[in-house]
Amino acid sequence: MTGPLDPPARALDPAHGRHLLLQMLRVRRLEEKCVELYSAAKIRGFLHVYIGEEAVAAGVLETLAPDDAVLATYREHGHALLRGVPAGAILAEMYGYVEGCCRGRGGSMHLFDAATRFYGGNAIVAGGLPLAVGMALADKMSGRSRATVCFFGEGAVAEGEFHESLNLAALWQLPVLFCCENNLYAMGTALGRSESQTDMALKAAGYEVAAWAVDGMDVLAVEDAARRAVEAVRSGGGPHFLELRTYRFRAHSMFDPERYRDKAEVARWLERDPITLLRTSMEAAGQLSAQEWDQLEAEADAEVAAAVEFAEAGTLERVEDLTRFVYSERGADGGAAATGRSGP
Amino acid sequence: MTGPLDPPARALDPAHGRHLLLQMLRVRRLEEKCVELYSAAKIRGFLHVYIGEEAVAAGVLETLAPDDAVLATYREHGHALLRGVPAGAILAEMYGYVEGCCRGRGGSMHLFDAATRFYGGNAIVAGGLPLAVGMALADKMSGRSRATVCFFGEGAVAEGEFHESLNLAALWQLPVLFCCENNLYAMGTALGRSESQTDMALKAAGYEVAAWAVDGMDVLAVEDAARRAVEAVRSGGGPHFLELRTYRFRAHSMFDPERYRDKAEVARWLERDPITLLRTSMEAAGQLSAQEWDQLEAEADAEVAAAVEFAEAGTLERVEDLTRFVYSERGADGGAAATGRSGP
Amino acid sequence: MKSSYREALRAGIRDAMLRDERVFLMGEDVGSYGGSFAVSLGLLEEFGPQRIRDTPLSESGFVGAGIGAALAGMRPIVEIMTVNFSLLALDQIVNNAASLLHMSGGQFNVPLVIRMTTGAGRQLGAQHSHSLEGWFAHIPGLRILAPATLADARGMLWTALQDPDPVLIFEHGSLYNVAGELDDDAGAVDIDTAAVRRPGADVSLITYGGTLPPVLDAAGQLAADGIDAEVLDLRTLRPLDEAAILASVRRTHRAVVVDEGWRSGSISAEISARITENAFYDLDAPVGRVCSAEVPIPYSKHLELAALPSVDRITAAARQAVSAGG
Amino acid sequence: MKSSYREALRAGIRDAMLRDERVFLMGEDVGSYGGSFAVSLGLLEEFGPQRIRDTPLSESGFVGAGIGAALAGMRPIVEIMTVNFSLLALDQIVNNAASLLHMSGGQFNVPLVIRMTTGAGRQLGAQHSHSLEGWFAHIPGLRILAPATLADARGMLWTALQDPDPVLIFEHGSLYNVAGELDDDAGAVDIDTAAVRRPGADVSLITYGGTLPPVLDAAGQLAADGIDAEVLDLRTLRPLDEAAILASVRRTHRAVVVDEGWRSGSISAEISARITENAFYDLDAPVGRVCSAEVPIPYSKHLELAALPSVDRITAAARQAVSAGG
Ligand SMILES: Cc1ncc(C[n+]2csc(CCOP(=O)(O)OP(=O)(O)O)c2C)c(N)n1
Ligand SMILES: Cc1ncc(C[n+]2csc(CCOP(=O)(O)OP(=O)(O)O)c2C)c(N)n1
Ligand SMILES: [Mg+2]
Ligand SMILES: [Mg+2]
Repeated sequence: MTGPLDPPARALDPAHGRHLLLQMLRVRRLEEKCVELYSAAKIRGFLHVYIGEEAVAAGVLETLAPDDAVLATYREHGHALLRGVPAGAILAEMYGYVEGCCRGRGGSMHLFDAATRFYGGNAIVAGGLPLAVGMALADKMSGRSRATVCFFGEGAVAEGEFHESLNLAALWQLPVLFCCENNLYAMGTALGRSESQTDMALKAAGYEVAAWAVDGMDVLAVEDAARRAVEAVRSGGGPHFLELRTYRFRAHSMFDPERYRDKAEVARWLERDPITLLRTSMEAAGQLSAQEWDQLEAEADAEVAAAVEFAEAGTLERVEDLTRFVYSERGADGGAAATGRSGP
Repeated sequence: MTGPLDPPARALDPAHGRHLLLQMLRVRRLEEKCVELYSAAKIRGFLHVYIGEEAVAAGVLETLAPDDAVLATYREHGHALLRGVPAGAILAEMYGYVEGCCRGRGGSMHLFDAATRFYGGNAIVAGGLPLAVGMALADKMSGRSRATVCFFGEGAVAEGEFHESLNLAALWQLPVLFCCENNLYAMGTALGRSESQTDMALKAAGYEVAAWAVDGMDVLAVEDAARRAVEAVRSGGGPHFLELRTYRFRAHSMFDPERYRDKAEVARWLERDPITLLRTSMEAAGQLSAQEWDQLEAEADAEVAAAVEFAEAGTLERVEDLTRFVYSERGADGGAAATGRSGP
Repeated sequence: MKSSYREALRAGIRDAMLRDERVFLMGEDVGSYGGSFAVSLGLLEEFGPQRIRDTPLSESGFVGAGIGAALAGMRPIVEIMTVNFSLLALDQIVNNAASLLHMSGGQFNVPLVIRMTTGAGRQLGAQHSHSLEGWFAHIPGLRILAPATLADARGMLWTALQDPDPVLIFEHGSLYNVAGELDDDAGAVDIDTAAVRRPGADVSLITYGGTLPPVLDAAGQLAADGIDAEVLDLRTLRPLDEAAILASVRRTHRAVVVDEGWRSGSISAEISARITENAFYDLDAPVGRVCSAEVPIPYSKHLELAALPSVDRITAAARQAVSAGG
Repeated sequence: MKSSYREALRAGIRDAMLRDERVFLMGEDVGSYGGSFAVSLGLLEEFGPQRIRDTPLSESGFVGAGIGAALAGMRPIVEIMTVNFSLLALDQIVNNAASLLHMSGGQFNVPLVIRMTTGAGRQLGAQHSHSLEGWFAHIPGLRILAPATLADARGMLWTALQDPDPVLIFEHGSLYNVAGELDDDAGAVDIDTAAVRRPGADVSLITYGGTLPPVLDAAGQLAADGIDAEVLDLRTLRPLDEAAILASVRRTHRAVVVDEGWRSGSISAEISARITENAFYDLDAPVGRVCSAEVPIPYSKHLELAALPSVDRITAAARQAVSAGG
């Protein structure tokens, strides 16, 4: 059931390679800016950045169609960005402004966007898995062939919700792709201290869910595995599971003093920086000039700069509106919801 | 990891065979009486009987020492009885009398007994598994070599608590024996409609827990597998798991109209009645005379009759004592609990 | 027509399934078993296993799946067999169902209905006798319903399904067999207001769900003694119809709240507090409460009865309110 | 000696570990991470991984394991990282920890302590800002503590560990960094009684935990305006020290209850109801409540602040109580 860490079969189209590089860079730069803004007290609450893991979101999201659905965790800025949520709306959200993608009510851990079918942002570990199962159930019952993709960390695998969700998805053969971002740590807890079975793909296979382990630092491998899985999911092949082997380069959150791992381990993983890996291999193959790289960087930087500008210009929700969105607002006819947008 | 349905290796000692027969008969007769008493409205609430599954409790409990601990479900009269709880105290409990093993506060689904380390009786499916893990943890931390044995149905395997408990037990290598009573149905839900992976032992093996499937209608096979497992558990071999393949001959509870399975299926399983199986094989081998059988029946009947007599003579708790046992009663010195008996 | 509470609930589900193809019922043993309390009996045969969907024992998983299905356009009715098992699904209910609309700044509403049996009184012991609907009423984002009559059993579901937000319906186990007359054209009912089930002038007896029948009995007994009790059926526990509560108390100047939850932190406490806050100077006596004793509900019948609100305890509290103070 | 609330908690844990070898600490990241709020920092080094036991993300599993370990003679301290995740463990807490003693007719008690961080105020958003200690106080069989002072942070744990029954300790996240003087020989404190933190004659401000500091601030401001407020720190939310509450109200004839839970169904409602029931004729004004707005707590700072009890809202409620009625 678990496949090898397959190298992608096809040769790389340079334009596509640059596109993927840009996607990863966009996330990297945005996250670096988030850290900076956090230190400047512009962003508050808990902040979890995705630096080091960009190949996972970039590779997987590349393969989705607009009508697919995406769910992620509290470490989801990158997923939101690459799903199409404007960087400005993401940053404004973290500033707590009404121009944010959730009007400032969600914050870093709760980014949502109906337009791109981005269903969060969930700060309860494993809390999104049952939701993903239900969304896939709705698609299957409605005869729609689209995929629901759910990201979660390897720490979530120990939760009962993981177990119940995988079983339901497999039992009912639902169109859902589970993406386990195995970065080896759940806060300070190393995988081997949280799982008796440390092979996540094998674990998933125990539910009769098709499962593969993928090098999560190789964006091409991720994209390739995800494309095959998403196609299978969409065409009625039932749930699929990808274990994406990656590493977070930074602390768990801004509060984490990182006592639980040593610098040498981090340093070894830094050598497998997914951006550097693709960049150097493309450079070696003559597919990326210095100038092209500079351009990519400039583009990513410009986007972030514009986003900061957008966020800085944000405004606060009126305090009188505090209790809006606890319940849906009804139209003047007392009928359908004016606020919420649940629906196909 | 999952072994064959091993036939017991050793030849049967006739006295031991008769003992096991008696154990199963005691449960059978008690359960039949419970059904009768329920119909006579002497017993109320929910009542779940164990008829057909007696070989499981009889075989497993045979292998335990007094200092081991046992946890079971709402279908636990048989476990309680074979663990050593007097039949009278069991019946009096179901009558709601203070002479009951829980003073009438627990009822059929909540039999407990400190003297025999019988920790219930749990009416929440899978609710006992985490408790068993914790009890085993206490033993391990205290350097005691004893086993905690936890019974649950195959329906419980879908619950998150199953997953979390097996992982914890395996991760910490705890002395716990999980006994999955696979009777193919959870109320009206057939195994194949509740589990994507219907091989329970294989499922357990996915947690790196040593697991075997056993013919749960063959009390000798059960005893043999349990003995090996309990010994391994006690001697530091970590958690073990037995899938005991059995069938419930009666409805799930007294309210179940049994719409979900057909009579032919039940009839096929009745041919594998664990009592009849052992009885006929012993008869065929000349190990059980008609007179000996009659004696066993008489003994079981007499025990039940005495239990009914005991229960009928029961008395009610004083209404003024309604709120006793919400909190422990302190001794006159305000110190240790006068009521509870938690402790090694 | 003649109907039992159970049949009225079933008619409500059937009606919703027929009217809206996005509606489906999901839960443990709702299908081939026929529903653990036989509410969904026969629906599998009529609607098939896709729409009458048996689930494994996975309360958190299938409640969460119901939330997800609602997010993706369905109108799921999730049955949790009894409130006792809802504790396993509380994270999904509180942190997702009740929170998603707000956290998403109004983008994602959750049009989900969760039904469950609640209450004690059938000698099921501590783990199977919870009355937690008042407890659930603490959570913003949820709407909590407690149908006490045949008409409400029949009609609340459809209205709940039209609600864009999550609605929890609590059916008291002692009501399923209650039978009576139901209008042939009974259908959707409002879920915003409390209902005066018996007008009266001397004291307001405020209750809902499983305790409505004993409260009505108590009112009958009180009437025989010349005490004219008004009986207010809350119907919806969140949001509370505060206006109806206060209006009743302003008429009678005395109130007793009756509910089957444990007393401390019960919905009765909230109602008492609101009456005090808003009608303090209208009150001629402190607001009384008749709740369950603070004990895990015991199995034995006499102790269980002693733990639960009874007609006697209700009449005693009413008499005390009437005799007290001004 | 100088101590922070965090250090006081740590000293309490350390002390218990040293005094009783049956005591151990178990929870997510209590060990090599150092505790998510650094409460257990350094304890792994001192006591080793058996007794400072990191768990996988399995709230229901390890809380249940704590119950089991308690049943089998240990004295576990289970840390749930925050109250928000306790919803995943509610079945174990309610149906096992709180019920076993009663269901077993007094045979099996559960000497377990569960600690968790509670509360909002740090812009963590809806799923990380619950204040549910008052909600937990609804459950018979549990004892609920809320240390608000350094002495209580230091001393409640040991007393809780001596309790034969399950005790839940709620530590408000805003208190960890509070620092001050702690007696060198600070140790176990009683967990049965409420404490008057500031005596006063005009109005009783009743609170606990994270809202004690703003309530004391409010009392200071009120004093400047000539209003002499008494501040009662409940300390234990279940069982409530009703005698202390009533005694205070009988002195001041006016009361305002302040807590961070959502208003409807809050512990404040219970306190209000009890005061009305038992001291109705001593009251010169309706009991006031200052609670959180009924909204999943929003991320943005100004909205979060608007949702939570504030010094301004507390003084306003106190003034209203003092100016109202008699
Ligand atoms: C149910 C629950 N328990 C605990 C936490 C606190 N917590 C937040 S993130 C985290 C670690 C999760 O690790 P993993 O799933 O591997 O994701 P990663 O952070 O590595 O991306 C923990 C324990 C939580 N948010 N939810
Ligand atoms: C958490 C929970 N959900 C639902 C129920 C209702 N219920 C009681 S027994 C049962 C079936 C359990 O089946 P299984 O585990 O196979 O045990 P069996 O009854 O077959 O012995 C169900 C659904 C319950 N008691 N607890
Ligand atoms: Mg991780
Ligand atoms: Mg079964």
